[in-house]
Amino acid sequence: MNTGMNSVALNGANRKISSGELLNKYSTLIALGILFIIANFVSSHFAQPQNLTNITMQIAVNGILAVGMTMVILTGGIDLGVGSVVGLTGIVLAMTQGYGLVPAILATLIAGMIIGLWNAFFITKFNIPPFIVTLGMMTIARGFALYLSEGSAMPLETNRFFEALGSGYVSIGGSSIVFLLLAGALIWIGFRNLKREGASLPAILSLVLSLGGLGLFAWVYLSYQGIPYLVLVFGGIVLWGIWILNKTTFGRYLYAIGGNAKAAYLSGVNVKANLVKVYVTSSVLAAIAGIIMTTRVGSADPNGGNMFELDAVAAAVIGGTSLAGGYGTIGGALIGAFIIGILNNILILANVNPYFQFIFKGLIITAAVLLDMKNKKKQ
Amino acid sequence: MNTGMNSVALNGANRKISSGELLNKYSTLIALGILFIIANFVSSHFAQPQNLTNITMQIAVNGILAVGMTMVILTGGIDLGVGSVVGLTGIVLAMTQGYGLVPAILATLIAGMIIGLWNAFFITKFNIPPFIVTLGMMTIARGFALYLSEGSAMPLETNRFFEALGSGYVSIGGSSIVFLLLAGALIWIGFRNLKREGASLPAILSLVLSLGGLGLFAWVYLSYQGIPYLVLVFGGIVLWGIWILNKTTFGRYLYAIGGNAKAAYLSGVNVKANLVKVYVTSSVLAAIAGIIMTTRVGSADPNGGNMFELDAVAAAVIGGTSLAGGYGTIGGALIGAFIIGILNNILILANVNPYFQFIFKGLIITAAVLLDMKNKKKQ
Amino acid sequence: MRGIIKDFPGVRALNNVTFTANKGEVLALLGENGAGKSTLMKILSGVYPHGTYEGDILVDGKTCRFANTRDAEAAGIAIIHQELNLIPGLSIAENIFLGREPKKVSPLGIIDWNQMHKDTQRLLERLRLPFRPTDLVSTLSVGQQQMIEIAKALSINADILVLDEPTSALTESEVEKLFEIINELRTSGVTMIYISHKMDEIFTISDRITVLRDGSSVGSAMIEDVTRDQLVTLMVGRDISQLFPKVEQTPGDVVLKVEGYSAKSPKGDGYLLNDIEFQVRAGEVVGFAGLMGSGRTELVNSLFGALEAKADGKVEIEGQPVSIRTPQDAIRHGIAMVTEDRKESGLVLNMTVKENTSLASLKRLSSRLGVINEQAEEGLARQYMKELRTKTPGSSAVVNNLSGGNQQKVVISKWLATKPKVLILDEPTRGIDVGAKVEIYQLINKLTAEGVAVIMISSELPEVLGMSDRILVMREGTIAGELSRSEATQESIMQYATGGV
Amino acid sequence: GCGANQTSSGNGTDKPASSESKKIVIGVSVATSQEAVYKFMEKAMRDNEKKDGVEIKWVSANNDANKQVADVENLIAQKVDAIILHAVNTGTAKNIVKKAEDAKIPVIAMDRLPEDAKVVAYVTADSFKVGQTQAEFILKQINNKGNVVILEGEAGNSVAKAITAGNKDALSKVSDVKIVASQPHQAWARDKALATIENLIAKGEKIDAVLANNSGMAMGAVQALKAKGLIGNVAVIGSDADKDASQSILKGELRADIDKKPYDLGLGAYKIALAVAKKQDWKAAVSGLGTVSTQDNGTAGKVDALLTPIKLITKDNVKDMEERWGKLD
Ligand SMILES: Nc1ncnc2c1ncn2[C@@H]1O[C@H](COP(=O)(O)OP(=O)(O)OP(=O)(O)O)[C@@H](O)[C@H]1O
Ligand SMILES: Nc1ncnc2c1ncn2[C@@H]1O[C@H](COP(=O)(O)OP(=O)(O)OP(=O)(O)O)[C@@H](O)[C@H]1O
Ligand SMILES: [Mg+2]
Ligand SMILES: [Mg+2]
Repeated sequence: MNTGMNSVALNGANRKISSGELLNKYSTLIALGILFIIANFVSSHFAQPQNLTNITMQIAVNGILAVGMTMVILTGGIDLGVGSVVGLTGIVLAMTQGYGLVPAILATLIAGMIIGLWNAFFITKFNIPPFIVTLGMMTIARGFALYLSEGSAMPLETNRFFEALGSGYVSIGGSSIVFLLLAGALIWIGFRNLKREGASLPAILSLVLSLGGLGLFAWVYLSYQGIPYLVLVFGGIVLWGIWILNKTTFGRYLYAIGGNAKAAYLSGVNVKANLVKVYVTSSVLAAIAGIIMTTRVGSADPNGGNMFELDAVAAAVIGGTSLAGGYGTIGGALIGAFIIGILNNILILANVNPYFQFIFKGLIITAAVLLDMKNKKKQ
Repeated sequence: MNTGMNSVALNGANRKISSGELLNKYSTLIALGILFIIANFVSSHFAQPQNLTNITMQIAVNGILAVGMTMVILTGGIDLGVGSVVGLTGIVLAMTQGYGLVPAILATLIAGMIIGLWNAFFITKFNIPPFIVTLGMMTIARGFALYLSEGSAMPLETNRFFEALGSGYVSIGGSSIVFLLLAGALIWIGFRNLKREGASLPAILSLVLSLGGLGLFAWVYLSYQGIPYLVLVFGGIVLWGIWILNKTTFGRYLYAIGGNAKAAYLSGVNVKANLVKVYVTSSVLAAIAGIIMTTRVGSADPNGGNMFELDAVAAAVIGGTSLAGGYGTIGGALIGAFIIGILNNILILANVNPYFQFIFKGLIITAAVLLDMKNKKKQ
Repeated sequence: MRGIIKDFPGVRALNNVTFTANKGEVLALLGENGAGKSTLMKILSGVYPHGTYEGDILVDGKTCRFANTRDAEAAGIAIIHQELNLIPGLSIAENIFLGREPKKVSPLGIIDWNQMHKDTQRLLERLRLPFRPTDLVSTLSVGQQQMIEIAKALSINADILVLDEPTSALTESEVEKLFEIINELRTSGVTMIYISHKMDEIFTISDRITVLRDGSSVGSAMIEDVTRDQLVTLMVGRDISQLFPKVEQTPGDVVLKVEGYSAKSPKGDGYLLNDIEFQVRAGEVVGFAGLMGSGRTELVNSLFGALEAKADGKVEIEGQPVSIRTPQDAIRHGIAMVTEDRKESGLVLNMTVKENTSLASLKRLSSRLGVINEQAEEGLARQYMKELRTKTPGSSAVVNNLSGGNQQKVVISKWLATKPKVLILDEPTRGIDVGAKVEIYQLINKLTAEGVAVIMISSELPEVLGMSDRILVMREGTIAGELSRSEATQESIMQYATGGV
Repeated sequence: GCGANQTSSGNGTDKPASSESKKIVIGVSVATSQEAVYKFMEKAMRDNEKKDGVEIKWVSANNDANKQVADVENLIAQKVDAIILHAVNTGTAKNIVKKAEDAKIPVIAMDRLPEDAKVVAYVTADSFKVGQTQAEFILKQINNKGNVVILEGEAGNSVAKAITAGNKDALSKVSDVKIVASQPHQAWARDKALATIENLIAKGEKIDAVLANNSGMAMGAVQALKAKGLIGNVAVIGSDADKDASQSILKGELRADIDKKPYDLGLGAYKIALAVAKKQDWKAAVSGLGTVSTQDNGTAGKVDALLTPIKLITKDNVKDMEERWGKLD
């Protein structure tokens, strides 16, 4: 939730920003806020800490995929394979669990890496459109998942690590410490920015919003059972993603490649190497999502992750990432994942006819982007 | 199969063309040829007229969708809704059949049109990315299909028209006449081009190839049961599509919009109106595909058409259409649909382990585009 | 560079070119469009890596083999490309240091933003650019972006700096700034290779010239030893007796009349165009002069229905009031507009010459159902290829493969094919070689003789002076003054343009 | 608080704190709503909802095991009194049951038994048995001799696997029967089943019988056989007895189908859930709906099961389906 922070660090804050621009900057957040308020009216269960904790656990897999997908889309590509990779890596985890925890997890991540390398190889070496290469991977990985598992779900052995990751919580005390640390970091970064760039409205606003968001999360988790471990992983990946995009050359090159690949190449950016990195990142994140999903459901399903790629793309795009590449943020994708997650949640809480759920979901995805576009247009 | 013809008419033939360029021009056709030869080795049943007739019937639905998809992709857009529209329009057909044949078909086509208008409205009016609008439509249309049918398949009443369309054949005599007419038209166009542009290698080659293709089809159908009616519809739509793209302002504008929308707009092209037309075309073609699929399977399944959009995109891209817009042909998409169809066919003929079928399918889609790209690179 | 040969499929772009630049000099590299200037420089700067061409590059006597642009930079060679190579979504600082970011922890690639912003600030100050390092490049005008490109090249601290048409989008004052910098660099011993189609600049800034023609070098001379005419002859291979072959016509009736024309800025701060009033007669060339950003492009875009901001005011064509909301309306009323950026808004680059030529008049060439009459289309394309002497392998050649001048002719063909009453030319000769320029001027003469009313926007004052019957000078969205052909001089125009009257 | 405080918990206020005065809420998590049978399961519950003063919360996972976890979490968050679980994947549903268990909410497995999970009860029409019944019928039709094709549902789907296993189990007992193809179909799609049969015919396989995992694919097979004029010679059987399948049986095209009696299945699950929520003995509540027995469930030991009858539908009794589908013609 602290993307506001980072984009401010990026854009500088000492020029005057109109309220229209602010509206635009936060349009996706506003959409989320509106949905949040509606959800509150729809069901009194919605704003319960337990339910909100559930939502964060439910969106973790999609959220992690959306981090990788955003990075890929930033370069102007797409990764349609992630859903199947979630399924396949779950099977790999289940198959290798006998060799011990660390080897199993390593094997799973390596499987993700190999898939990423395969995608990257065809994309960078032969210039095959990412859409096709990863569409191919979608069926290839699914085929391997089915073949390796012979089509059956494979249970995970009971294992303290898997259980904790899948459904455990950090103790309330531990959770409190995490929140204190995060709040400290936020305040430190916020004030450093304020000092460096002057006290402008957006800088203050983003500090307040980030702290508010953090407070909300703290309330949710601390008044239920603490932070779920898988949310901790998810949160770590989100922060890592934000850091990568804003603070490292790799991140900036992704924007550059998507913005103008030729210019990036002529400026000495190794376009192919960075594309390799980003597709590997996406697949490895899908492998992590596969691990999380498998521990969460307790066994690996070869059909797991079906269609997840579309939700991940939707999260990224709802969050303002341009499919043409060059524009987008992880924070936006996170909000997008929340919008989709809350949507699924309230459709269930409101006991909507399952057929109508499809219709609503389609309408709301369109509406979320619509809101975003309308604000952008006003600018 | 007579796209060669048209692209020659389009490109002119009076400049010298190197063998590399020729290879490039026909690279997708060559990929198809290679697959055809491999298929022959895999199973001796492959090249039987009955099997080849089956293949053309099996690809009709995907082929029709690919025609619309190619047009949409030419503008730089995408239509992810077509699969669900196939399912929904099938249900509409089954629900309205009681009112008579013509009203039912009209209602179905109108349903397609309304869906196209909805897509176009959000795309042109609010500039929402087509990916999102049509992704939304994918779930909305599926929701309506399920809601209207209450989740059950709806049988089609026995009706001579539906039966003929779904599984009937034009008599051998009638089929012969169709082929003679087509051959006549091909020769006439071919010679007119030869006369107008001089006897160049590509012009002659494309005439020979088109006649060869026609001959192959004639052999297949005439030595089995004649031309299936649904293939006649499919063939008509393909020819219509080729004609639209090559001979009409609408088709030309689609290329212009995908190539440079701003330049097109400044040249007086009504970009929005043409986008509306193309999304409506795509959805109406999906409705026709829905009718064909429903008559073919004899009942409307609300889950029908699941994932068809991905096959349609794959057909278009294998056929050389650029997802960025501006490049592509219907003939290419047709070849793409054939490649996918033959692939599905030989995997079953060869009795491949079902799980491996997934893997092969992914590999071959990648390989088909790979071949295409390698040839393009050589240029 | 020695014995450079470079082939593209179907064309030999460079044919055994040998080319030397001496330390600390400004060498002007001249030649027609498509002569191979940019290609030669791309080879020098590692864009076309070693192995894709024949011949050797020698820097300080040592043979260099660049695998990519990084290698060339390491050897001290920097280039400002003819096309802008910036990333719109990134900030100025990010663009300048793209690929060379100062890092805190090198192997991890963590960017040292403080360092980067400080260095950028210093560069911006040196070029006296009023931006902050964190401003997004997409918010800058094309000229300002060009200045960022220059800053980027300077940041490399190269020994050899290639400038490929750096001034095509710069304002006068920016050009002056650039020349100051070039002079500074020259004194500090930097070798510069300067490519431009603007003769004035060549004579102002360069020490020596080298001319390329059809991929071969045809000569080299010290600048003092050549005259302008000699240079032109050397470049185009024939005599051009008159650079501005203006033929005066007696103007006919008023074709376009604009009164009280204003447009509000969509951002809400003030007017883009304010109370514009002018008229153009048949057979007349009205030149629009003004500084960059004075609103000329906005005015014509607005008249053409292509500006997002809504405008009020009266527009009459041949005495009839018209309302133009889209380019379609404009074309229907007989207005045609050659836009200032042919690649971005003029051409569909992957379409053929024929398809581009017919694009704006396709409706006329097709039946009511929209079926294109191919023979008529082909005829149209050939007619204009012939009339404009467009150099192309054929009507079905893809325009992307044509040289700049010939691409511009295709754009003009497209608009002539609509049989316009009013032809608007926005920077019609930008980036075009002398030979092609003269051909376009001759075309303007022919059109005026046929009674077409021509509006010509140009930032090259000699061109405005040479070709216009009347000159309107714009400043900040208003018409600051009108000058007849006889009274107009560079000084009088500049006075109006800068408000110094 | 006008409710009769029969089991006053002793706090004496007018808060309706007792479990009796509170409406019983039953959460139902099904794998998918995209097939007709689930509608009848739902109908069985909805028919009784008002009468019993129960609220049903019906959620559907779109065949996504991960979404089902979320669905059940959401039900738990709404503090339902019992959960009826129709698992997307019996292999992955154990954790779902555990989550409910942790929240002290009883789980009744409907149609599909989550492996190794300790559910309160399991109500099933037994997919494996469906497969066996299909095969036994077919064997009679082809006199224990010939080539058969199995049209499987979605690859890896547990119901598809159970029916197929039942098919193979029964077929393997006869030596003269050859399974010429056993092919999964994406999304159980009838057009894909149609293509499979077409391709097998073109391959020259002589097909004597087709066993389809559901009615839709069976109808795809019927359509292909009809087009080739083979429908009279090939025995086709499906499962679920959809409306068009029933009509086809009446017309003598589809040879038979299996009715899994989804209404009874749903009703059984509902009755058990209601009894369990009221802390009553459920076995009494389901008398007449089927036979009560126990079933082995791996590490969870034995679980109680209610087996609802399945019914072979042939031309002779297809008219019985009119009760569900209305007039068949
Ligand atoms: N990437 C390319 N592919 C094919 N042909 C090319 C390519 N780049 C340049 N050419 C051709 O090479 C020749 C030289 O082009 P180049 O860009 O070097 O000309 P130039 O002298 O810079 O012209 P201008 O003054 O218009 O910039 C031209 O015929 C051009 O069409
Ligand atoms: N796309 C744009 N976004 C923001 N400002 C713009 C844009 N285009 C033009 N402007 C601004 O509008 C004003 C008028 O620009 P315009 O392009 O009409 O000037 P001009 O006189 O035609 O100059 P030029 O010679 O550069 O074409 C300038 O201040 C310019 O910076
Ligand atoms: Mg150049
Ligand atoms: Mg301008």
